[in-house]
Amino acid sequence: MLTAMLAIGILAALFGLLLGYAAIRFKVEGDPIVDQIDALLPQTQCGQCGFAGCRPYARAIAAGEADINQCPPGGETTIHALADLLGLDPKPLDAERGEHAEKTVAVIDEQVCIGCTLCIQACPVDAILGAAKQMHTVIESECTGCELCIAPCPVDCISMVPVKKDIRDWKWPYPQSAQRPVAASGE
Amino acid sequence: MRYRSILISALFLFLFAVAGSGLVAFTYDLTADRIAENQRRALLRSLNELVPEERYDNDIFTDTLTMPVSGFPGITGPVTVYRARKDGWPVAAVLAVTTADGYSGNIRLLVAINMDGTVAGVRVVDHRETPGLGDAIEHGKSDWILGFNGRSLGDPALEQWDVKRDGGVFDQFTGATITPRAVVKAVRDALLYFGPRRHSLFEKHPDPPAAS
Amino acid sequence: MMPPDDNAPAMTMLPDKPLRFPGGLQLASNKAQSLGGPIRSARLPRRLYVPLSQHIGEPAEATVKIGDRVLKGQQIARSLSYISAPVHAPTSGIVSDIGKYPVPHPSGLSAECLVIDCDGEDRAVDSGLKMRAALDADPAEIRQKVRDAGIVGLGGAGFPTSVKLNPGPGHQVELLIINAAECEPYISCDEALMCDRPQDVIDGIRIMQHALGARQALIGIEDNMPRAIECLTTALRNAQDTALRVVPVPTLYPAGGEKQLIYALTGREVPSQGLPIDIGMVCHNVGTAAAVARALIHGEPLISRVVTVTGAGIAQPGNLEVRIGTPIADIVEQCGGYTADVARLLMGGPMMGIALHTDQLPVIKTTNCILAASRDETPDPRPALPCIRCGKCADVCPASLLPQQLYWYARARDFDKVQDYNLFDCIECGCCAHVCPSHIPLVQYYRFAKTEIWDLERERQKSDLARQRHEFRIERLEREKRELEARRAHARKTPDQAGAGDADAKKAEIAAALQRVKARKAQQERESGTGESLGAEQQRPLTEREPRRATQQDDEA
Amino acid sequence: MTSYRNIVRDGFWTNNVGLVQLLGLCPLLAVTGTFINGLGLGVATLLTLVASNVIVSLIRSLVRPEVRIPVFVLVIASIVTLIELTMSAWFYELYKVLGIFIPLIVTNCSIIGRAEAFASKNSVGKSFVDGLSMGLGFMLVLVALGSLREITGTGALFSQAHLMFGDAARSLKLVLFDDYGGFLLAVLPPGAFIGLGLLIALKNVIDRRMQRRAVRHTAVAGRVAEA
Amino acid sequence: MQFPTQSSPYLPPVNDVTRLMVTVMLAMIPGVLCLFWFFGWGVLFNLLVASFAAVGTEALILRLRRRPVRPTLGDGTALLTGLLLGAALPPLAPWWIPAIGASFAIAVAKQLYGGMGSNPFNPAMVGYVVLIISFPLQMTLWSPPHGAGHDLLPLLDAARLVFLEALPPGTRLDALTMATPLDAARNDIARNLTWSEILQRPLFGSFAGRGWEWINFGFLIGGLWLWQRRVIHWQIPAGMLGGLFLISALFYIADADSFGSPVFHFFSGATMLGAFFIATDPVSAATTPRGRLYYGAGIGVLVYVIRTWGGYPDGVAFAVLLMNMAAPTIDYYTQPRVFGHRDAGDDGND
Repeated sequence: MLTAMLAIGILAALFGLLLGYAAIRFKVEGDPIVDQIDALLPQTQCGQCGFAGCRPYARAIAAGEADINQCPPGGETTIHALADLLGLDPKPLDAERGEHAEKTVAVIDEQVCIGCTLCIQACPVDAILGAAKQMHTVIESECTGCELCIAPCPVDCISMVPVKKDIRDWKWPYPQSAQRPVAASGE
Repeated sequence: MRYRSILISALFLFLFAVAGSGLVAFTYDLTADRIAENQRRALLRSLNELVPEERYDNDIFTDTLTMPVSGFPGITGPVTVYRARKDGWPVAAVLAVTTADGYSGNIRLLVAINMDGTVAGVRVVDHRETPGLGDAIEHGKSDWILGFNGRSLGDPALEQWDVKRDGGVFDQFTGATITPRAVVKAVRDALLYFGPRRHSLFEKHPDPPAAS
Repeated sequence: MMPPDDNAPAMTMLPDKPLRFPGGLQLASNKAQSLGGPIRSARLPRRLYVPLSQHIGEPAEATVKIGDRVLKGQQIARSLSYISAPVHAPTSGIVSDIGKYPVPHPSGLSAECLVIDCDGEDRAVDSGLKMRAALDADPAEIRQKVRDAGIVGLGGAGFPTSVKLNPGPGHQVELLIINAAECEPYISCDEALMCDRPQDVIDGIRIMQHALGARQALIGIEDNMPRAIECLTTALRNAQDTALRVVPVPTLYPAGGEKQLIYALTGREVPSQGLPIDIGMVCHNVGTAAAVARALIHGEPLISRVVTVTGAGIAQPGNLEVRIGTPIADIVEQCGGYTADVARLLMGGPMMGIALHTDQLPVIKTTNCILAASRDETPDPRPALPCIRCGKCADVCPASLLPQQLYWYARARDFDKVQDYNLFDCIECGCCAHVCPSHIPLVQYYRFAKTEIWDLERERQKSDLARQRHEFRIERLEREKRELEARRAHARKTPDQAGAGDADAKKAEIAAALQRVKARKAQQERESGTGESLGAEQQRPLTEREPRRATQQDDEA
Repeated sequence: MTSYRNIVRDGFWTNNVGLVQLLGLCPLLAVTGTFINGLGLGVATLLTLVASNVIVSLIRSLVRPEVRIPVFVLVIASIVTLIELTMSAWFYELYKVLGIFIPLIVTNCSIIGRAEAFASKNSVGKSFVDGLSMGLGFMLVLVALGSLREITGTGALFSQAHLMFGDAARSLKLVLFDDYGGFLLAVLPPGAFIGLGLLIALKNVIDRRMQRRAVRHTAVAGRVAEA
Repeated sequence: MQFPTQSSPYLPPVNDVTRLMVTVMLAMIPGVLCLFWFFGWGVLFNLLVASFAAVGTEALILRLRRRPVRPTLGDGTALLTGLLLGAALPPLAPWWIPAIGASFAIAVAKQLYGGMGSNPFNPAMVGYVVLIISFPLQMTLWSPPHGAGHDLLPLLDAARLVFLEALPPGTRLDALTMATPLDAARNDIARNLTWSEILQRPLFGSFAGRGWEWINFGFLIGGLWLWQRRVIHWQIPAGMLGGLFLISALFYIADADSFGSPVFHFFSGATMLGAFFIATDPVSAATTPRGRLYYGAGIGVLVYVIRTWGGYPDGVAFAVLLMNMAAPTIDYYTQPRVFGHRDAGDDGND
């Protein structure tokens, strides 16, 4: 009986040594999952999720501090992608964070703009051009539609307009048929 | 620093392993007798169904022999013989036999034979026959197995130790022939084996009790 | 991609008889209705709507203003990038508007068009395209002329022809294949062209062959067009040409698919996501060849094309030579108008064409057929049943795909899986949907998935750009903060060196200004390049530019 | 964060081991031929779960992360062996029926799952409640499936009750349908799969009903608040 | 003028699910006629009860699922499931056997998975397997074929037996039933008879069992017609018969006394029904050309293995279900080479 106990004990000690060594040898620095989550976020940097941009939100998700349904610009697509990546169940968008809306871009009414540069400081992607006392303008192709420039503007000259629909961006619609579309659950 | 952390892990696991296995060892010691008694009683119960307790006074559980058997097509492998004696006289023997002729896999049987050569009873211990068809050989499912009680090699005659479809006297069940046929053959061969050896079997020294 | 070199020797070994490509369908050809007579010239309409983008690639940019008088053949829009084509005035008249008008497109959306009020005089300008001896000319010069003539592939895709006449460095063209298979039912414009103008066709092919330096040229024609085959062979016999052959291929839809035709003629497969040039071949449509001849020999830019007007919904089907920009309603009227049976209007054939919601749309360079079909010819789609995995779609798929797998994944919006099953090898020929016993609109599922994937790709690139810009901004803010603090500390410690701090601040300001200028420049560049549908190739330099800019900034700081 | 109430609800319903996490399916499917079998294994699993949760929670501050899993496995294996020995000493008949599935509790993922996901992060009290509710939730599924299969398969319930409750319990056997021919499919393994599927479906139906009702309630409440 | 729009292609479709199903039903006629000739009215009752139960269950469940009932019933798939199951059942089985089998097939094996097109298993065979597992007794009682020394029961007696479970006066159930040749052969092999002896018995007809030879021949004819009409692909029947032939020939050559000949296996039991009508059910079968061949071969081999060593007399149903499970995997590994790719599965990005 004693020998059996001792044998198991020694075996366990050996495995303990091995595991202790492995823990030091194979220590992973950093967290690659943050990059993967970040890659799925829409990068509007709008802060609607409650974090200061997409990457902080990604870090929070990875740490389990934030839920995956806090990104209104990404909408359902992003939630599904995140659920897939993290092996979670998709859930509906957190309504408190806002609604998934059509994509918009900011446009500055150049007649009204007084050139205060406040919006330039607010823009998370440096998509607004201009200098002090000069009229500003938004680079449409780089604007993420985050709406962060609207609040600082003292003269309310910025408005959000829907992205123009072009024949080249047109997408074939999902086929209409008698069948009800099924959820994206695989076989 | 590094080595210390490794050593602490090892030591920790060692302590847990020793504690866990110590606890198990302790419990094992505590329960071992009771478990052995349970096992003995379980086997005795099934033996007593065939050879009632009042018919013998020896320790049937340890008074066993394991004999190699060959030349009997209905039986495969060695046969274990449980011997029942009263006042030192042989009363009956229970043969644990196995047949390979079932529909799927082996059938293990206990065949109890009185010293006069009549069947005291047959029970199926283990089988894998088709549920709903072949499993009627179980006592719990039907009374078919009781049909052997009191039979002997002369009753019926040897060539009629067979299912009805093959010209014998024993019923097959509707839809299944192979299973009852295998059981009938196994019982017949158990009788054939026991008949000429009934006395010599009781003279041998018992097997040493299996270490458990 | 497959290395292009492993096939050069095989070139000479063409199969004795055309091969059968995988899948395919036997369809009733229905071409006789429109082949009753020779090609008629359509009359000039009162007003033309000429879209600025009738081809694959960048739209052209208008070079005329509203109110300008233009002459027939005058360039009215120029191409701005390599993959683009100019547009010419189809007749003389006055530019009355430049703006968005409906164009033939499955979306039914509008696009930029030039509207010309015709003056009916049809006065022409010298295009300067005519070449005295095109067959002796430098290939580069031929390509330039073809480009100036605004010629694009007339088979349906509309890829700028000059680009396809340039094999590019490192490529040797062994074989020019002329696609005259015209496999879709009802369409007969190429057949009519070959019968009526065989000389144009052959002249054009010779010029192309010369421009490409191709040793040999094959004309692949479906064997249910004996008259066209005869016309071409007769013309060829007169010309004593041996480097140019007519090869009848078995009638099997879609024999006119580029990859299918090349396989049928040569037994070689164009690599997936590759081009024929990767195996030393180039494929042009027969109508394109004729257009090249019209331009380089007769000096006419691409301002008209042969259009088949047919279907049970048309009173007098036929083939018409139509000016680009003519409203469809106008040419239907010239074909006797609609019959009572008309139920559907298609541009192109019944397998791959697009359904038009109205006939107030112009004919464009890629309009090969106007099909006004009856309900019997093109019934309303029946309600789709669930897929029963019968596999008939896979039997007929000319790309050997597994259409039902693509369908499952497209339906579930699993865009990764659908690409694993090679969605982008699908040529949208429609065979699978045609044979589907459950009447599932398979092709639409694939189109849906393709456009979704492109859109996702665009989005991804956009978000990558935003991420980089955001990261750069954060870095910049931090750096500025650091610098500010350093400056303050410095100023406190050694007040006499405050000037240096100022210099630093100046430097930072200058850097910021520089960056703004650069950003603006970049924006201008990008704006000149916008409108492009952001294929991966086009987008890559953009995304590469960003980090470069960021590092530059670092160096300067 | 995790109140006792949530822990209990998780174990019994929202995160039920058998119906939602689908852990420990091997014993779940194999032994639930009758009510008593289900109950027997359910009790064994429950004991293991509670004991392992409590012990793991007790030692949670001592365990170094790298040897965490082996330690948990050691704890669980010891507990299961103790239970096995105890059962074969005092419930020998039942032990014979449940056979190899008792040692297999070691590999029941739900136990190490709870140890890792809950007990190693929570206090002893909470871990105890978690083990208890998770184990009871699992036991309920085993019992439900066992009853379902026993009734459809043999037309009776509580047969063999004496295995657990002694000979006096023999009379507990309820024959629900006299002259029932028996539906073997339910007794055989495929019946276990189908039965479990139906139970899961039933749970989903109930969940959906409750969700709909909750939505209606909040809507009504909202309207009341407005008015 | 305004016109409707939709995606291409626009030509009228050339195939139709209902038409495919009706074609399969028509192709069953020769085999079913043979069944009827040799086993009498019970066959008809089975087909009728199973069809009614199948269609009725489908209607019921569609209602419960709030799906359109009429159009879905019109596709004929439920009816075909009922007919296939009915054709596989023993002829004098009590009426509730086909009823339970068909209801289970439709309700569990088809509708619970999502209805037509979504079932991973062949519904008819699921129904059959449920029956043989649950009611092995009723499922192994085949009546002797016509001409094997017994007369067929007249219509009324058969109806009383099937629907009221009342035996005709003066008969015993055992007298009305006997094992199928497949089952009988296994019994005899177990008794150490040799195949040449077994084949002497009247039940075995000319080479594979009285009646069964003709029934299988009937289904073979129907199956070939289906192939000729391009309703089924040749790979699955060819694979299944090929696999069955290879393995049975192998054992037959090794030991002709203990193992049945390929001919026996081809023309007994449900071989031809399985090969042409059941294994070819597209929804649950493999779909790639090469995959179909492997799938069929797998069924053929499994049929032989189950018939020879398994626990139930015929193996077609089990073999089909087992291979149903393997079908997605087979499909995955047998994708055809896409045009312009070098190898199958090559994603072209190399």
